[in-house]
Amino acid sequence: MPLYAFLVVQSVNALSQAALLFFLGVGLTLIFGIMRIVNFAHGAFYMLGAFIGYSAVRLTGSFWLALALAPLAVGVVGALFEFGILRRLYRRDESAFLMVTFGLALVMTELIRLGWGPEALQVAPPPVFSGIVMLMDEPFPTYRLFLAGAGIVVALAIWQFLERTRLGLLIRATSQNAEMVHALGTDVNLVRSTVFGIGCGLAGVGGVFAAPLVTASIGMSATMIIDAFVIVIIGGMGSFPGSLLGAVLVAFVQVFGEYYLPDLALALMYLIMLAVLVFRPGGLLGKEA
Amino acid sequence: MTLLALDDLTRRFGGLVAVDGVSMRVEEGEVRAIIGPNGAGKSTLFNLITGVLKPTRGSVSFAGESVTGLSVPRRCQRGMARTFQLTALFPEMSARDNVRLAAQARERRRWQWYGGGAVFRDAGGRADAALGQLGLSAIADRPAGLLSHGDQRLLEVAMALAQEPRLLLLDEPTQGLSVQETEQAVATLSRLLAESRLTVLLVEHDMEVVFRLAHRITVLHRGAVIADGPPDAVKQDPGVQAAYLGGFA
Amino acid sequence: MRDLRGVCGAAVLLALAPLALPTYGMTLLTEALILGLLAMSLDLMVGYTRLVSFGHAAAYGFGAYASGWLLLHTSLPMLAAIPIAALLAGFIAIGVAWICTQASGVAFSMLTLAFAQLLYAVAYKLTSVTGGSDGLAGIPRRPGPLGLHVFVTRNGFYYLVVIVLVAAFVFCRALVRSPFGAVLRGIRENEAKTVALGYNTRLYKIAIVAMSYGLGALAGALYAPFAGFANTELLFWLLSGQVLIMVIVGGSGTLIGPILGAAFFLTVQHQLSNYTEAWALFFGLIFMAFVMFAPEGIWGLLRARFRRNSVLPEYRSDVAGAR
Amino acid sequence: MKQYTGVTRRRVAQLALTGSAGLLLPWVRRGSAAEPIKIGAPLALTGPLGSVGQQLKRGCELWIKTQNSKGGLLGREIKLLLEDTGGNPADAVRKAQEMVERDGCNIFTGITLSSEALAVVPKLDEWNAIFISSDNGDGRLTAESFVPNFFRANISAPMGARAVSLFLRSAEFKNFYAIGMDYAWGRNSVAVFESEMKAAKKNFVGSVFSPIGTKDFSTYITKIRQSGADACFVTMAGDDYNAFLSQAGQYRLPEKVQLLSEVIDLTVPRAVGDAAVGLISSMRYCFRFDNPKNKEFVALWSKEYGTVPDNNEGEQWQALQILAAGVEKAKSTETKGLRDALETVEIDDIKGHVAIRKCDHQAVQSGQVVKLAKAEGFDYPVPQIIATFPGDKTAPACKKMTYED
Repeated sequence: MPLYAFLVVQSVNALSQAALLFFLGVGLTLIFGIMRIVNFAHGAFYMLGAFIGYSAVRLTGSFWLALALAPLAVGVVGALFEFGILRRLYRRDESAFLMVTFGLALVMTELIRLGWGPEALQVAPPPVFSGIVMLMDEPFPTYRLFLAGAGIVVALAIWQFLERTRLGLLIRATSQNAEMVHALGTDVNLVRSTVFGIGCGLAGVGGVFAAPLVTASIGMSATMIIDAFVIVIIGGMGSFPGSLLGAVLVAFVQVFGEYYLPDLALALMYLIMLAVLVFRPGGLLGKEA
Repeated sequence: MTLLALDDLTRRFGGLVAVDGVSMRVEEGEVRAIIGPNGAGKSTLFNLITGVLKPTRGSVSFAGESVTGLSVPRRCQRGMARTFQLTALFPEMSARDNVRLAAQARERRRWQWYGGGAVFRDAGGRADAALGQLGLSAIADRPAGLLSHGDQRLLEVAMALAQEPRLLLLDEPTQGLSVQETEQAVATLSRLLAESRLTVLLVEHDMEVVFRLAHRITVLHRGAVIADGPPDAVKQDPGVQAAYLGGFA
Repeated sequence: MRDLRGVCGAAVLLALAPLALPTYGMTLLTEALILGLLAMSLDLMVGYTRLVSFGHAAAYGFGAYASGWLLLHTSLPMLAAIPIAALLAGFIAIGVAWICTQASGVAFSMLTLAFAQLLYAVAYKLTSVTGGSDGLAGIPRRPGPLGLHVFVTRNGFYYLVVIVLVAAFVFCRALVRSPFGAVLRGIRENEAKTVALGYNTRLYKIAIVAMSYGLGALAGALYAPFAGFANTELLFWLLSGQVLIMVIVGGSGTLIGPILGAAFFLTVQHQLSNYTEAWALFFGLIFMAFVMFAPEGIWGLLRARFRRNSVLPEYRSDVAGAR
Repeated sequence: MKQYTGVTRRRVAQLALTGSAGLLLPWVRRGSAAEPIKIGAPLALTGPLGSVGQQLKRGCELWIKTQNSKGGLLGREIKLLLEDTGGNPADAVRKAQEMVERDGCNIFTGITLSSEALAVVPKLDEWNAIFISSDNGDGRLTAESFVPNFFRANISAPMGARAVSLFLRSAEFKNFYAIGMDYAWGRNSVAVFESEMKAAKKNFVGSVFSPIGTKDFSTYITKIRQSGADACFVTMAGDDYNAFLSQAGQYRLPEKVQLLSEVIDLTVPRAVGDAAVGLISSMRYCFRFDNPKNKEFVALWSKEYGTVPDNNEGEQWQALQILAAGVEKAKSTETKGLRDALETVEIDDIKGHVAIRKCDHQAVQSGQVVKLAKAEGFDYPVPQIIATFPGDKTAPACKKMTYED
């Protein structure tokens, strides 16, 4: 396979991987950006999305229904958690959120293990996207093309949502000055629950998309939470375009790093994160801390 | 002897010129006030002097030496002490501990990581003295976070005093105080300044306060000095009236 | 002076433990004290300077690997390998701290996490030194200089841990009550104000982070000969999270709290897993309950009970000007 | 200053804490009935390899239930001491030590991860306890890390790789590639496979290692396809293995490259479905063994758990059968007597003839190679045995991990 063909194939691979990382990162950065909450349970919501996706596919037999239902369910769980527990902690300093979400991650992982059992569960990709297409005369799974496409579509959707809709405006305003928004008569608590729900729902979307690639398994949350933090830090805490940039950067570094620098693969991400944090502590596109 | 000298001090934020070529001298023992309408660049100038901001152009020299490049802590060690527009305190510490930590900053052995009895005694003594000067001895043991707004403002001044500064920078000391609290604060401050012969640089909105405390006034407008002199001369200056005072009776 | 009596009382109580507890209880207690030292070292940062570190496992793991390697590949006795490992970690931590303290708040926490994960990756790859994923096994408790055998036995090693913990506690208590400690408290409550008073807070933060990592590595250096092995689990971020739990549950900013937190954590984890496989579920719930209802932790609760009638000012730390 | 009134939430916290504190039961000594035989099983019931731990647990429980119904061992009832280590070596050592010191247990089995085994083994002498492994594959446990109190009843990783390489000598594949998880087990197994291929004069084109927790294998799949190999040896486990196989299936890699593996269990085809069809692997225990003992075992298992016994479940059963033979031979469970007896134990059981080798306590047993295929009655691909090799061919030389010929 000539070099340029290899580069094209790997770039598309990287894009599909970036889409998964983006779903995870954008939810986390939305939550941090708006509510200054470091959500340690974000990986667990991602995993919950995968497992609910698994059950939804088995019940309804359709990947698409699962793709619609699972994030909704995960979003509701997230909103309920915010309403029931996080709401009491807003007058505490940021470490309280960190602690309580760390506890939640433990609880959710165990509940999922009790609910769905310890074994990994298979989620088949939708029939229309389970074939292959010849890309540079090499077989390439159509599911990954679909994933890359979905990533772009969702990114645009979120961008439009934040720019165009009233709720989007409210969310951006709350991120800048929650007190003022409250003073203007908006129920900030409702905005916060919705944002937390949307953030977790997005992680759930990531889970449903990831399941056909990696199966729904208990180990998902532990590994993904670190990736999510790396993306959000590199992009800039709370910056929506930042999470997009962070996801693409990490994906490309991982895909090409594993090929050219296999021994460094495990450490590459953290080296980038260090470099960014040292030179721009606020992240590439983040507001200067 | 000139204690503080600013030469063509300028600071630009992108297109906006917040401080535009300010040059002024503050003599030792003088109480100088800086006044000007909102957005005149008073706070920016204050931050340039104390080192929080680095100037785009010009220099700041203190006691004859240039301090333009020095960090905030280094300038404090040379004798500057300041209060903040939004009261900055250690809420969970008692009032005395707040002032003692300020006093400790001047100790040679402030680094000491064991014992410290001697260091605490010295700093504690100076802290009590400063509290006494500001009339805060009664509430010395209460956590700073629980004090009234007025007491908190005075506590900040006590902390600055405990640093035994050569130049005391007061950033709107009566801001946010009730009329009655302002009266009490100004009385305390004027008594204090008369006794201690301290050099003070004061930023203030309230004309009453300025005219009762300051020996000399500099008026800033759009980042530039438009008038400088004793209070009554400044009061008559037509330029100042037009830009700011709206005609004094 | 009241505290000094407390410390001696506790030391005596711990000294008598081998008579009261069965052997496996002693093993658990020894590990609890080692983890207590680790949690106390983290409390210097979290409780006294509000520097929330996500990477404290790096200190523990590094200390364990360093002392393990020294005991396996050199003829150094245990009593030499342990302090050397701790000092080495403290020295390296100065560089780490210099980088991490460039940022603050969440960015600082993420930097410590990044360093810990880097060390985890290095431990995996550097198989010649760290034994890769299986780590170092069969770490001996080589008797001390001049044939000093006393610390090699089970109870002997327990007394070594007690001595080290009590010494570290006295050191930390002196530290936080010293002028240096007063500045740390200033940094904790309002760093901008502390800078404005004339303290170069960055140097203080670097110093406390280095000391905290050094003491954390001391705990790790004790763990290697205690358990006989050191592996990458000791560097995994989950342990960093657990140590943070010990500090918060025990009661941050009290030194004693985190030690109790460590003992509570280990005992509950140990006992709970005897009764149910879903012990992590109950564990998470207990921990969330602490964060929400008892933020001052076990030590805070105990102290509140001792001084039932005293007036405890319910001050809000977010009053004007703070943070 | 108003009197500080206990905030109600504080009352709630104290109740919650005293409740949880109640769990800190003092270290009560477990009542010792008529001195039952205690078998310690510190298993990884939770954590990444939780599913393997659960299998070993089922194996132990059914064996003990059946054995106790037949009067136990030496007329004494058998008691299983079950603890969860979460796959953490530190917890494994602590839990095992507690079983030794609190319950006087001197027989261990079922320790799940090799890293846990490597941490426990050096302690066996100090605890004066015997450990019969039913699942640990790491070659070093019967080589440089060997201790007299350690016995391995299961097929080791080198033996699994050996069986596959013996099968490949007669197979038509020419060029071989290898991919392994980047840690001790992955590296050792690929090394054994590489030396085997070179010994068999086959063309070994290269190998690659993926970090643990890799989620996207596209790079590695590209490397395998580009290598031009027609067969690829895969040493992976858990989530990584599932991810690799499902993504390889999506890339249609198995159509071009025959995937080989050193060990397989039924959780993998259950997790990845058709992507596992055609996979050739050595298997430590396969429910398809056609000997009477195995048929009886499979029937017993299906009645109890409603599924066929998996790889680790069969191995755990065999390990306990060997233990029973040793105890009956030694007429006691005292460590030294049991160790000497176990060294010469031979049984004919679910995997046919199995004998413990005196010099390194490795159970010498036949190695079998299976191929996963669709079969009616199963909704996931199941193994068919396609080759069997006698024990003396698959076992490495004493205390060695590699093979001479």
